[in-house]
Amino acid sequence: MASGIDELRQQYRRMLEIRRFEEEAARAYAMGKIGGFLHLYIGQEAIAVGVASATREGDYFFQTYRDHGIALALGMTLEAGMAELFGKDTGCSRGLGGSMHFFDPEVGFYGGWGIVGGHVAVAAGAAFRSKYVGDERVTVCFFGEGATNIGGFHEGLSLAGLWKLPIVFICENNQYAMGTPMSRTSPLEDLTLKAQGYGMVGDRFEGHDVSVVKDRVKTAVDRARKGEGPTFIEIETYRFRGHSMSDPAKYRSRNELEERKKKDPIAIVRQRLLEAGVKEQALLELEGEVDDAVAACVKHADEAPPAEESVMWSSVHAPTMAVPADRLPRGVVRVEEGSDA
Amino acid sequence: MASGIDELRQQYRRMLEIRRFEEEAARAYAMGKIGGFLHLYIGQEAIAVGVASATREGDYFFQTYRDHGIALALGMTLEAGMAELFGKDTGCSRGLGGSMHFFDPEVGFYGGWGIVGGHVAVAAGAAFRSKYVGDERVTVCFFGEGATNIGGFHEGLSLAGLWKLPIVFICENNQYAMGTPMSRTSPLEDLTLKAQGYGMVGDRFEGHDVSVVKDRVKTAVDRARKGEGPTFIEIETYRFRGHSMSDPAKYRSRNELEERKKKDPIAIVRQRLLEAGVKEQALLELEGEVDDAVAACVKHADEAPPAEESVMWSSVHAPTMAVPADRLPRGVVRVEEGSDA
Amino acid sequence: MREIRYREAVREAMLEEMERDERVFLMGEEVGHYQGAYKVSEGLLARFGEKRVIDTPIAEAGFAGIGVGAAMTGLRPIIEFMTWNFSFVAFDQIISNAAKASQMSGGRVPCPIVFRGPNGAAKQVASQHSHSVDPFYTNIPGLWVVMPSTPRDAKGLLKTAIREDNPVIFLEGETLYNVKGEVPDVEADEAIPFGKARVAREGDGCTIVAWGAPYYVVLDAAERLRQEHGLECEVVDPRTLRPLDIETIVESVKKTHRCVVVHEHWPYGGPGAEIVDQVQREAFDWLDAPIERVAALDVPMPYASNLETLVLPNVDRVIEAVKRAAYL
Amino acid sequence: MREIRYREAVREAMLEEMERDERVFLMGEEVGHYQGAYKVSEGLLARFGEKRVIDTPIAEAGFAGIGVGAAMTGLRPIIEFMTWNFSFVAFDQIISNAAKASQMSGGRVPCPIVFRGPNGAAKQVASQHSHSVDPFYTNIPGLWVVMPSTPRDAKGLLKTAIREDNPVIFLEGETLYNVKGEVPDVEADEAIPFGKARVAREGDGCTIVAWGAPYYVVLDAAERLRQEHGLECEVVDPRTLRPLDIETIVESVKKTHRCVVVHEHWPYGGPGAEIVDQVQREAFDWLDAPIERVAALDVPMPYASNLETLVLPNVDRVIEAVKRAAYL
Ligand SMILES: Cc1ncc(C[n+]2csc(CCOP(=O)(O)OP(=O)(O)O)c2C)c(N)n1
Ligand SMILES: Cc1ncc(C[n+]2csc(CCOP(=O)(O)OP(=O)(O)O)c2C)c(N)n1
Ligand SMILES: [Mg+2]
Ligand SMILES: [Mg+2]
Repeated sequence: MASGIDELRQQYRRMLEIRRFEEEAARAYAMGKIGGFLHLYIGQEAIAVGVASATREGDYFFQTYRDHGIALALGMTLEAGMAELFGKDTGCSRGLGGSMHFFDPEVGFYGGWGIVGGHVAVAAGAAFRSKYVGDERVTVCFFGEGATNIGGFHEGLSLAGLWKLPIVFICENNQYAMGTPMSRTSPLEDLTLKAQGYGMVGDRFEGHDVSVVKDRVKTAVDRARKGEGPTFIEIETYRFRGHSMSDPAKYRSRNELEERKKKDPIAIVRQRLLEAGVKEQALLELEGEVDDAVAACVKHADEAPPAEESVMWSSVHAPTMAVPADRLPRGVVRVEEGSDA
Repeated sequence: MASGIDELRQQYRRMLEIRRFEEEAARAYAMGKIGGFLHLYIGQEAIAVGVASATREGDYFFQTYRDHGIALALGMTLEAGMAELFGKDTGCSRGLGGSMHFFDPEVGFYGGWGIVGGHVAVAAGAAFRSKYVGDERVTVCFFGEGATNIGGFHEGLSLAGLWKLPIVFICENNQYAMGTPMSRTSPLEDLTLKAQGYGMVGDRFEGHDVSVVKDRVKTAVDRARKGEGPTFIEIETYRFRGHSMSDPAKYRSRNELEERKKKDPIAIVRQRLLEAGVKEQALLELEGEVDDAVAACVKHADEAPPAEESVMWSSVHAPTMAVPADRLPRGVVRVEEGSDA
Repeated sequence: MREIRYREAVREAMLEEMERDERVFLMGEEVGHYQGAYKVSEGLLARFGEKRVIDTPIAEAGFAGIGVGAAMTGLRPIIEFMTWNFSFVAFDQIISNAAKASQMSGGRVPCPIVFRGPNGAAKQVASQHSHSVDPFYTNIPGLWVVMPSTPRDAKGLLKTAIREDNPVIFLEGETLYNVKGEVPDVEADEAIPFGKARVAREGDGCTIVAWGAPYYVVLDAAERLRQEHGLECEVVDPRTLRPLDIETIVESVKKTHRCVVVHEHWPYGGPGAEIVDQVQREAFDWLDAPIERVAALDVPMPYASNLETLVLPNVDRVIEAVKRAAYL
Repeated sequence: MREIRYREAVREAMLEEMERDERVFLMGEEVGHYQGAYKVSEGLLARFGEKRVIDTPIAEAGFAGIGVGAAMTGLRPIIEFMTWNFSFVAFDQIISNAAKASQMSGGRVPCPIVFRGPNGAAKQVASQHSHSVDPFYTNIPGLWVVMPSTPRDAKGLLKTAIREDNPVIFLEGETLYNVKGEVPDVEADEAIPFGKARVAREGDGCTIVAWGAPYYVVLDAAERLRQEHGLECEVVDPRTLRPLDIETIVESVKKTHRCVVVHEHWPYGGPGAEIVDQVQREAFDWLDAPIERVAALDVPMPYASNLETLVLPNVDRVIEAVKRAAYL
């Protein structure tokens, strides 16, 4: 990653891409081009982009259904994302996954999971692999504050803590689980009080500043990479939209929302760029490019061929390489240290 | 409960009953009169009896499969217990439950559960009931240290902590989960470090002295009864036998076992009675009575009629009182505050 | 009779039973302040307060277990799964605890509890959110499994479920909440008994057994079969899958000599296969053709709308199956 | 060929595949230091070390999930459930994650994982520990479900399972571990393909389909039927329940004209009903009698030995069913 002002500019571009991508997705949803559940990440972009900046190629990432942000932050193409939302064959999951199940192993993104808590141990499994093959990949696992009461969270953290797996757990505390504020689901205000129960380091901070996110997460990522075990991070944030498209978010006041919007992570980084001497004109150009890119991805998604029935069938089971012994080379398959396995 | 020396004598009797009951059960198992799994509580008796002394009639108790101790401590008859082990109709679960599934609602004992962690939330449900109807019943839920990594534990404690349910969680840390010492399953030595993650008070102590158990548990029970919320207690203990009858317990040294047997809770309380001036002769008499009672329960179990096929069928579903509306009195069923519901 | 929606029917049943019996409470995610993810519990919090309409954290195994414990000690919980997909994290609570409590205590501790929520595919919610759970729960003795297709059945069966002294798995059609239908007045207090199928349409050409969303697909198919082929199908809705009213189905097959079973759950096993099994045995000498089945295709549900449409049972597939069964 | 026990056959398959492929590891409760609760993994820790034979805490959903994640990123986990009863707390990991990963990623992320352990009733372990889980997992597309009855099948099928690039549910008979049988030498490296039933006994009087513990009950019954009634039964063991080799079963039924399906799982649904469903359709014109089924009785398993004996399928019940099917 570039450093200083260049990095910030890149982060700004990424955050803006995510924002515009989702704004267009919301529009397409209203037009009926996207169906099912659509959970927007708008307001939380500094976290995904900060985390992407704090990690490196080869690392693994697991997210909930609120997954557009991190997938794009990692470098998945806008086309692959929008086509997925449109249920098209060129989508990142070939139209079979939809919004909740983005997958792009090429950028390290392993989904896109719909069951609260269900992916936490799965992420720990990727970290287990790193330890097993002895490479230095780190896994980052995101979830909401609403996930901290469920068994999957507990078991994933318990095993990761016990085995000192190279993983960073990031709890994006956006204050609500659907319509429920955390005050109604936890006796704690500070969720990192749970960390020591897993023999883990905890960290907690606000997530509207992409640079802060990057730095704090990097500390944890480095710790994991050095084999010093997992970290449980709680990042305070806020989603500007409803839980999903069907949620009018009546459970919070207009005031609260407006107050929070003052900390819009995108406005903050834009302001910082200006303060650092980047010209308004340069930003406008960048923004125009982003608009164009997003418009292009919508056009692509619109025109792409629909998801294919043949893929629906053929992907249920991976074509197995395991064939009866007589047709198998008898050699032993070895895992190279640090290889892709 | 009686106080002072009388109470101690009663506790001694109960502990001894449990010990002898299980010794006879082990013998009957070897003779093929008992089948399936048989998990003995030998070595841990001070906990069950201490807890029974710290609670009162009407309270609810939930235990794992290692459940003979608490059931008998609460006053379930030896006959009902032994007949259950023998698979007889006069057993506490009419021969359908066996060793792992003792039930005796009359003494507040609600099982006897075989899935690790599975009964923790169920116990919280009984505590929820107390809060719902507004009576002062307290629930005590036991489990092993091996259960603290599983989702059921986490969800049960999370909900109890959130809703401040009148419940005491007692983790009987007997050092092993089957063949696995806790050092291989937890990065913690002190499990009560988990308590604050549930917004709960924690307490931790050794469990070979029945009086200590009673006092410390009573504090937690009182807290629950006053509506001040649940407590997570870890009690250090040791099982003198294998995990179940099929386990030779090779994973621990003879030395370790001998060392631990020096803290036999039954020997300790006997010694204390002597020191308090109870005559050896009186104790021998009491011990003879216990032997007779246990012998009688074995005889009963031997002679009792086998479990009945009709009960096997009729108990799958409780005979429902819900009948179609036209045959129902239209009155409203009211829950009396503090009633049995 | 009034016309109300399936959603309201479910709500009315809960409301009336909660008024009738203070031991009944509703617990689940977003059931209170949010009024239910599908607005099924609208108004109940206002009516009964936070004591009896309880919003939970996301911890299905936990609150299902709380329900079991409360039921064992004398309350009568209604536990809502936001959708039945989320019951899988609570599967053990249902199979090992709720279904077993009565029997493994030798009948000493009954467990009167209702687990309810929407079942089956909605629209494009993809593979993790589109399960028909009927095959899992119908297999388990100790449970009753109910899946009403109409508002009237939804209300009447849910009232019975709440009065039952045993665990009931109550499966609502995720796509049926807006269906309107006639429902008796509140005064009628209709509680529909378990184990009684309903003949929704009479005919002698072919028996079609269906429940849930496919029930409506079948009604459409039956109409088209009459118009296009002059074939009068008899449509039987089991209403409760466990206990299963096989008598009514067999009686119908003895009349029509043909049978097609249509359901949304995956093809392998489940009530679909169970019905075939029992019918071929009870009506062997009456059957003029093999019993056919129409099910969801045997794949995890894809997101794309064009594929989802393929996967779910549709009118054409039902018609084809009936034509095979009726040698048309 | 050598004679070895079913337990050793399972162990050999793991050992050989672990030697063959370093990506394969074994994880579960007590699989290492304790050598397995049923001693199935005896010696594996010594041979492969703690890196590849991993004792876990009691956290089935957790280590099943770890397995899924490891499989998705290139390893080939064998996850042992101490018994399949404990898979219910990990049910969601299997149905929502393992079975879906490949398809919901559009085929981009396969999940080569084996879940294995003992299935079915042991002796008097009562209701929470006596489940036959076949009906739950066979319903789910994305999984293969295997249940070997003999040592040879156990070894050969487990080797195939471990080489498979997809999630496999491998059900071992809890009461079969001591069964002895012929197994090819190690050099033969026999991997038995999925989807091929085995005809265990030939005959033209009645087809009996059976797997798991009841397979042996059926062999005894078949022998008695020959001796007492001169009826030669053909016994077909599906070996893999998903994929199901219905062709071999149907072929047999076309020869015998009669069919009885015997299994330990509860009667409602499951592979038992599925086989009936498919046979009545594929062999309708060949069937001379309704297809019969023998299953566990429809109750949670009672502890008492006298009742457990009643609940499980036994020789008498099989003989009765065959007599009904054969009009004897
Ligand atoms: C086990 C399970 N229960 C319920 C749901 C329904 N559900 C989806 S998202 C959600 C709220 C999650 O909130 P949080 O964890 O805070 O994440 P956020 O949506 O705020 O990012 C719920 C209840 C689910 N997907 N899985
Ligand atoms: C979910 C689940 N997994 C595994 C088992 C098998 N099992 C029974 S007891 C036990 C060990 C439990 O140890 P601990 O919790 O310390 O209790 P203890 O037996 O020492 O009293 C295990 C693994 C089970 N019953 N349930
Ligand atoms: Mg949230
Ligand atoms: Mg222990």
